[in-house]
Amino acid sequence: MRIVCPFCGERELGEFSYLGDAKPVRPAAGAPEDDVFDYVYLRDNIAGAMSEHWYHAGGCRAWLKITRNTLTHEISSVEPAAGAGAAEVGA
Amino acid sequence: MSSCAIPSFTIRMEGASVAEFSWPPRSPLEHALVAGAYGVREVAPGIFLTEVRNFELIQVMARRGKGAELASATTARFGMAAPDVPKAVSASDVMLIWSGPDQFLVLSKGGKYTINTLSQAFSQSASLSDQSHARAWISVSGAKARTMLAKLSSIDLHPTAFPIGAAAATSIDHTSVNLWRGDDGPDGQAVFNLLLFATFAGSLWQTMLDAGAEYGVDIRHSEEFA
Amino acid sequence: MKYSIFSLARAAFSGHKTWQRTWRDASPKDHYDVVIIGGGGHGLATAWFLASEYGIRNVAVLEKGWIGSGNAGRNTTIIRSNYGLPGNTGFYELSMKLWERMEQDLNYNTMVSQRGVINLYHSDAQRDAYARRGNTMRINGIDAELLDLAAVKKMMPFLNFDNARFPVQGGLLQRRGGTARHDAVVWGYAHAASALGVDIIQNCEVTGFSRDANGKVTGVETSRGTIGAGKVGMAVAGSSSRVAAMAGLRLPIESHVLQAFVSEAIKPLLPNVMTFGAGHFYVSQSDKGGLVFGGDIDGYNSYAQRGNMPVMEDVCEGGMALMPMIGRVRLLRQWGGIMDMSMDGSPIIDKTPVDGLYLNAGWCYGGFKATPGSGLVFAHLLARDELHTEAARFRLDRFRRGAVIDEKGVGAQTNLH
Amino acid sequence: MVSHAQTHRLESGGLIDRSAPLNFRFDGKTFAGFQGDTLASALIANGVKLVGRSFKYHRPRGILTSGSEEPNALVELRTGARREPNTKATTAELYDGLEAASQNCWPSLRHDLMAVNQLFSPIFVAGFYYKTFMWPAKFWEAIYEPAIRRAAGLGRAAGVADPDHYDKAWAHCDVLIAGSGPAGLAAALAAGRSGARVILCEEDFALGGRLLADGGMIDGMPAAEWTSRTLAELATLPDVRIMNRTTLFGVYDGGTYGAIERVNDHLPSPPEHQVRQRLWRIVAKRCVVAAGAIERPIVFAGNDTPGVMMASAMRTYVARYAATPAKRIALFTNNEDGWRTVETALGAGLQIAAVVDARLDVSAAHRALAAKAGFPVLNGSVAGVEGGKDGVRKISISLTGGARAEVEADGLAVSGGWNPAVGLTSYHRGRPKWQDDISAFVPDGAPPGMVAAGAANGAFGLGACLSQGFAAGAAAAQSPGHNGSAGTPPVADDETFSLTRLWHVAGKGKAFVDYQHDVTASDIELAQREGFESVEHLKRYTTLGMATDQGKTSNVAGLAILAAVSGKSIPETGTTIYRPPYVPVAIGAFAGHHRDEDFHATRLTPSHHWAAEQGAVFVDTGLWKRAQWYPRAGEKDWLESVTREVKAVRSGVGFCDVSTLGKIDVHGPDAGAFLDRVYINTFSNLAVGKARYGLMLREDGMVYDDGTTSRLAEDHYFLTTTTAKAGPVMQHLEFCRQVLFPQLDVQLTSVSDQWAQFSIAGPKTRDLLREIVDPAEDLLNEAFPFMGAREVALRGGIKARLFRISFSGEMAFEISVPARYGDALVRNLMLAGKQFGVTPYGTEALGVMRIEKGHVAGPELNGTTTAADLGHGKMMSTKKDFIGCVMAGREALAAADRQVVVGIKPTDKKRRLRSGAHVIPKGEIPGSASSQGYVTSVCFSPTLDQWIGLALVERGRERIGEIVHAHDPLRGEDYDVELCNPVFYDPDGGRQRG
Repeated sequence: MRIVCPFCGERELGEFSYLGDAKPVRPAAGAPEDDVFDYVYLRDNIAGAMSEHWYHAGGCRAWLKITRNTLTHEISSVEPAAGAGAAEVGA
Repeated sequence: MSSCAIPSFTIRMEGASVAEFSWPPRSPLEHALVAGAYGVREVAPGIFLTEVRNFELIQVMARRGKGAELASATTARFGMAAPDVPKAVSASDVMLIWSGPDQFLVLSKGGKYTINTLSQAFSQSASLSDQSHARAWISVSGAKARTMLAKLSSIDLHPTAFPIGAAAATSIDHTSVNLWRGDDGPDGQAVFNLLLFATFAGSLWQTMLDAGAEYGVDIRHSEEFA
Repeated sequence: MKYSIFSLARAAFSGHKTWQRTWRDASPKDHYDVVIIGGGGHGLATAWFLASEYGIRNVAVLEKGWIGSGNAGRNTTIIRSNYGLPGNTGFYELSMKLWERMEQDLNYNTMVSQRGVINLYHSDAQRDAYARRGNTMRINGIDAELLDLAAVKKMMPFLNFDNARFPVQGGLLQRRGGTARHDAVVWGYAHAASALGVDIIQNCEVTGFSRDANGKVTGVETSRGTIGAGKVGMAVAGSSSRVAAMAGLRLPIESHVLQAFVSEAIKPLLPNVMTFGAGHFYVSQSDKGGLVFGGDIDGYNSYAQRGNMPVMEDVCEGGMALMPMIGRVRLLRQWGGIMDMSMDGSPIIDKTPVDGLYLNAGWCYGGFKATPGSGLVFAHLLARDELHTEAARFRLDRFRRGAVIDEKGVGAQTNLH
Repeated sequence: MVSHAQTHRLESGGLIDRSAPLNFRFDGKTFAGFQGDTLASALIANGVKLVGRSFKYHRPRGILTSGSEEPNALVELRTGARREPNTKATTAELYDGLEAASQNCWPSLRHDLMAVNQLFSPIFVAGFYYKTFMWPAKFWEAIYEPAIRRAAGLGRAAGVADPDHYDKAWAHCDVLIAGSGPAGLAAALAAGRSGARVILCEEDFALGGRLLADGGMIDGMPAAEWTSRTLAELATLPDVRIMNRTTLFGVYDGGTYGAIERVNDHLPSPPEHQVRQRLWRIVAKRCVVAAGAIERPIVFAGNDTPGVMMASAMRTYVARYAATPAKRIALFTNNEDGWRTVETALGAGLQIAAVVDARLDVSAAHRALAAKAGFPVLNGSVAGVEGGKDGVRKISISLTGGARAEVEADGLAVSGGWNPAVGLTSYHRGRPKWQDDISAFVPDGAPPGMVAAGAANGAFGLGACLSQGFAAGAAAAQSPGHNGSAGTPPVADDETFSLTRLWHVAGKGKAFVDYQHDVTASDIELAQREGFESVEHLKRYTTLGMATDQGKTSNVAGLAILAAVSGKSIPETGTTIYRPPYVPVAIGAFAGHHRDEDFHATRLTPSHHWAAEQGAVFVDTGLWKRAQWYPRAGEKDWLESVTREVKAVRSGVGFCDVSTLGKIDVHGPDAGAFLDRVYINTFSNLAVGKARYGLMLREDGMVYDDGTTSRLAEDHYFLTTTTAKAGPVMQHLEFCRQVLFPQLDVQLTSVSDQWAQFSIAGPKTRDLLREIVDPAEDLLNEAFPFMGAREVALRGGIKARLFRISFSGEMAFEISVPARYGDALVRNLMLAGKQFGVTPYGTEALGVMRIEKGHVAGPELNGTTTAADLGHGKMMSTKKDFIGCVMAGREALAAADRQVVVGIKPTDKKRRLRSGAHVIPKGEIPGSASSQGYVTSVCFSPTLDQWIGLALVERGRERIGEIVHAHDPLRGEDYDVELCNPVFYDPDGGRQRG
């Protein structure tokens, strides 16, 4: 697999590490235990296009949100996580 | 050795003896690097490996929403903008090397741009970390430099893909490195630069030698800021 | 026809024209007491135990493709019961005991070969962790031996002892561990279950569940029509989430690719099953002569049954680091299977919140060795509506309660298990 | 030894270099050949017909093909540590001194006693072993299996370490081309002329593919001339790279291809500093598969007799190698292409015994040729072969209409048509589709960016190969944006291709489908009878296509026979899944440089070389080498050294390199708020100049990591992690920063390598530090209390950071200096500390002192323990959100009977403890129900003069003082231990605050 890092350009798979499904959102403080359980443990485990968190560990250390098809491994979009490249925020 | 005077002091020991203490900096490659030829010797060396010692390396990271302020502070300080894409730009005594989103490295001759001198300039717009001791700097050149680097790096180093001034934050042997291409050497050959993490440097150095051995390697070290 | 050397000799006289189908080619009936989704080792074993142990013979096994086309036919064929945590230890030993009588049970030679499984250790910390695990095994009546360096050298003189990056210091040995012929396990269970009346229905893909007004599952919709069922059991590791989603369930499971490799056949080289403790590599040699080996999962969610190159290199690096004598042996085939990676690395065998639907899932890459045990405890659950004592901890609600069975101690991240 | 004459070498012709004669040995006999030969062609030139034995029946086998599809002619190549089993003689390049041996036979190839298996062949049918060897159960491992294992397998691996080296490299291009036949060369021309970066891989050492043997006219000139002109032009294009001896074996996601370059396999051994083989990872925007096609056999009785050869291989040996597999050749073909062999043989002066053509419509031109040369053209098929290990003698033919005929011949060329090489195009589970006019599967559903051209695409004519290849090359160059002119395409005429489908000729005797695995047509029928009707079941039950040739010659025939017996069409029956690699690849090549001590990188601490000078013993900790202890002359074992080191620290002063801890700069106005979210305790209220111990959880509530974090400035914290978790924690923190809490203004940098860090511990620590630190710095408690942290000046002008933290329980500081001064620091500490008896200590002594002090470490932070389990439950803030705070409250994590950290000591003071022993209540029988925990860490405590340990025990903290049983059946030990306070040493902490 090759991933086009929005900061570094196209790089080989070995530079990246994987976390998983980017859809679950960490519940805010005080959320019910069931919500947190759902966030931590339950997965759609999509067969098809899936939004995922990847980390460019062997490159620029940006966390990325990647849409990838789990049936074909085809990547259709790559975007930085909200806090990667935040120097422009509000600037 | 100009700016590299070794700090030292003496203390009075118990009894009457006087011990001399000194603080010679020791490169992480000091043990591994043996100047001279390595590998095939029947042909002119295809690879020149030079460790550059005595440099300052400061990581500059923009604070949240402070990109513009950092940019103007950088221009004010160095007379050039820091690259916001993977490139390395240089003046006579300093290089600014892109190292990730909102961050770059300031590489200068030992004593030139230290963490203390830069902290003031960027105190409002960036966070700084001293990396001067965290890396070893190696320049790779010679007719077989690209061929040898192709064994180590997954990056496309073809002149059209990696021209002079190109930079990359990438990995060699599962270890993070900064790689950039400087000006071509006097022989017209490309010159590639690598910053290796210090504690990995000896190991990666051996890997580089093994990769280059079949082409003949000329090994040296230098105190001159490239 | 009973299989034996005598029946084989008799058949030879007729040019082997007298052999019957190994299992009957069944067409779906309208209704079964139990329908099992998934014609892999677990599904077929469940059917056989239902028929042979629990007297429930009106059973169908539905297989989307050909039986054994999932992970049953894509693994590295290792059997062992060297687990360290309560829940796993007893269950895998139950399974091991069933392996030891499988061929006689099934009248099919599944080539169970108890040639020994050794986990090598390379540090004091690893030795201590294996000591804990080995003692757990011994306390549970399972054989285990902690070998020192000299003993490992004697048993496997060909390992790299002299200039290794992470020298071998010893190993945890289970002599009763070993290998079995994976396809034969599938065919053996199919053969024996079919003989007891179980319908094995291939090319029959489940497309949905039939539910009554109360939401109870009453059958399955398939590519070959609706099939009614008293109870439906899922044994579709690799696709558990997809099938469960048809019943509206979300599971603590992700699907990942695990690669496996086989070399060209060579004369006997390796005596046993070995696991490298300082990298991702395990290996045995098949009776046919190929080195069968594998390593870590590829690391990202996938249903593609296709491995990547970095992991292939990583595995071979481990192999060469452990025994550089395999450098000139050639890799012949590479393939990938889809693993049901659960959030704690251990399986799930339980009723689901959907009435009438039972789950057998989350086997990670330990499913093959579990085949007979899984069949027995899942049959028990389907027949009795209660968890088998040796599978009592494999409950689905253990994640919610925090009673996870996490052998690796890496938490709710499937690609680290 | 005298070389045997090359009795079967033509006087002239061929692409061999007759000026470069070579000697080689096969099964101990010396033979001669030429540069440019393969082992197979050289054996043929010497009249050798019998080369190997088959897998199951040990049938004598010769050479079937001239390429990597060879199933029969496998040898052990080279000797000693370089022995390579199962090497195809058809691809092994001849070199002077080559040694090869036949395999899978005993005592010799000619007199193989294992051929007795043939007597049992009525029983040894497909899958026979599943039906027997079941009783008695014990006999499987003892008798049956060892016998099967010995008989199976083919060649013998060397059994010792591979002495050669391998490496791996990356390459990048616009257009990657597999194959240097007419289609491949035309593709390279078009793409190269357009300005694209091109890589062409050819598995052979010679370029040209089928042109090398079949010739033809291209652009009005002989193929050989066209090939050399084309190669000359390609050499002028700067970005076209031709790699011969290189097989493209796999395609991976994102346009990454695997290729194996046999750099030095054509030499006796690699030259110094060179590798044997190189693994290439080629990143290509487009790929043109011009890998050609593989001729397929026809299944008939005796088709495995040595001397039966594929027609194309037969003419390759004659035309390319000037070697004659037979003097009087019969051809059995079902298609037009087979006749080329007749033309080539006649051209070389060989005799044609007969042509058996299954087609009814043999062309007039061929009939005229036959009439002229005086051989019969028989319409029908070969029903049997008479002969043996010395080759073919006679061929029996069933003629259309039922009559039979016999022809004497010493060689039989067979052509059953051609199968496009669909491997590469099918590795992403694309299933090839059936093309009726050529009766073959052609590529379909190729991976993105890949196209097939020429014979690989089912276009068998020379003109079509050229035009398809050229068009594919031009198109492949265009899509990455290279729009230069591709120039004029090369042209040639197309031959007609007519074929009558024929897979299997019924007859008496074994008719082989998969030669190497001895799978016969009747095995396939039996499998079908037993219900193995899926083509995948067939493969697994009969092992069809699973041999080293990966079914290249057998798969299609096998499924055609299955289709016939199950009454289905071939497309309905379908193919099995194609699996990489395309040819078997040495495992060593996949490992490359990463073997032996280079398996993984090595990290060295700043004091490493100094420690090595002291004779330190090192231990591997992750990638690090750490000093484990420093033996001194006269010490008899590690325990004595470690005991001395501990005592020296407890009574005087010692130091230890702790640079391996992960170190992270946490900067920014929100740094404190950020740390509050990642640690269970609070850091935003930490004063500047202070350090605090922190504990992190995973989101599932289990402990992740621990360490001390210091506040160096209002907006700057310095965080440390454990050695093991340095990388993972950095990644986790970046996730928290970039994904979970992007609104916080915080920046993270790893500074692990920037700082050399040492723990200096013992009652004389201050005395030692005073010698090093600038006298103006006040180190007394008032100015530098316990858990203080700040920058200080050292004598000589170096700045350092001092942290008043203690892992040992002694009065201690950790000192950090920029890493290049680390070496100087230890030397200065030794010099300055001589008067205090300063003692360097290693990780063992560090571990002893942490156990004495009851600090948890790796064995307790094992990923299944909670903060409360470790005795840190009270640190968990209830006033803030932090990672793991909710899941940590789940019932099982908060249960009263959890196993918690407790101290243990043996009731017999002399008794040694061992980690991994289980804890059983006194008087209970050891069992799964009675095990209440286990021993995690043990050491001999010099301070207490006995072994002590830590354990995780159910309700352990409530049971202090209870005597329990340590059960260690693995090591045959059972003994009583007392549960005690885990802090064995200075429980009030007075010493570390002193």
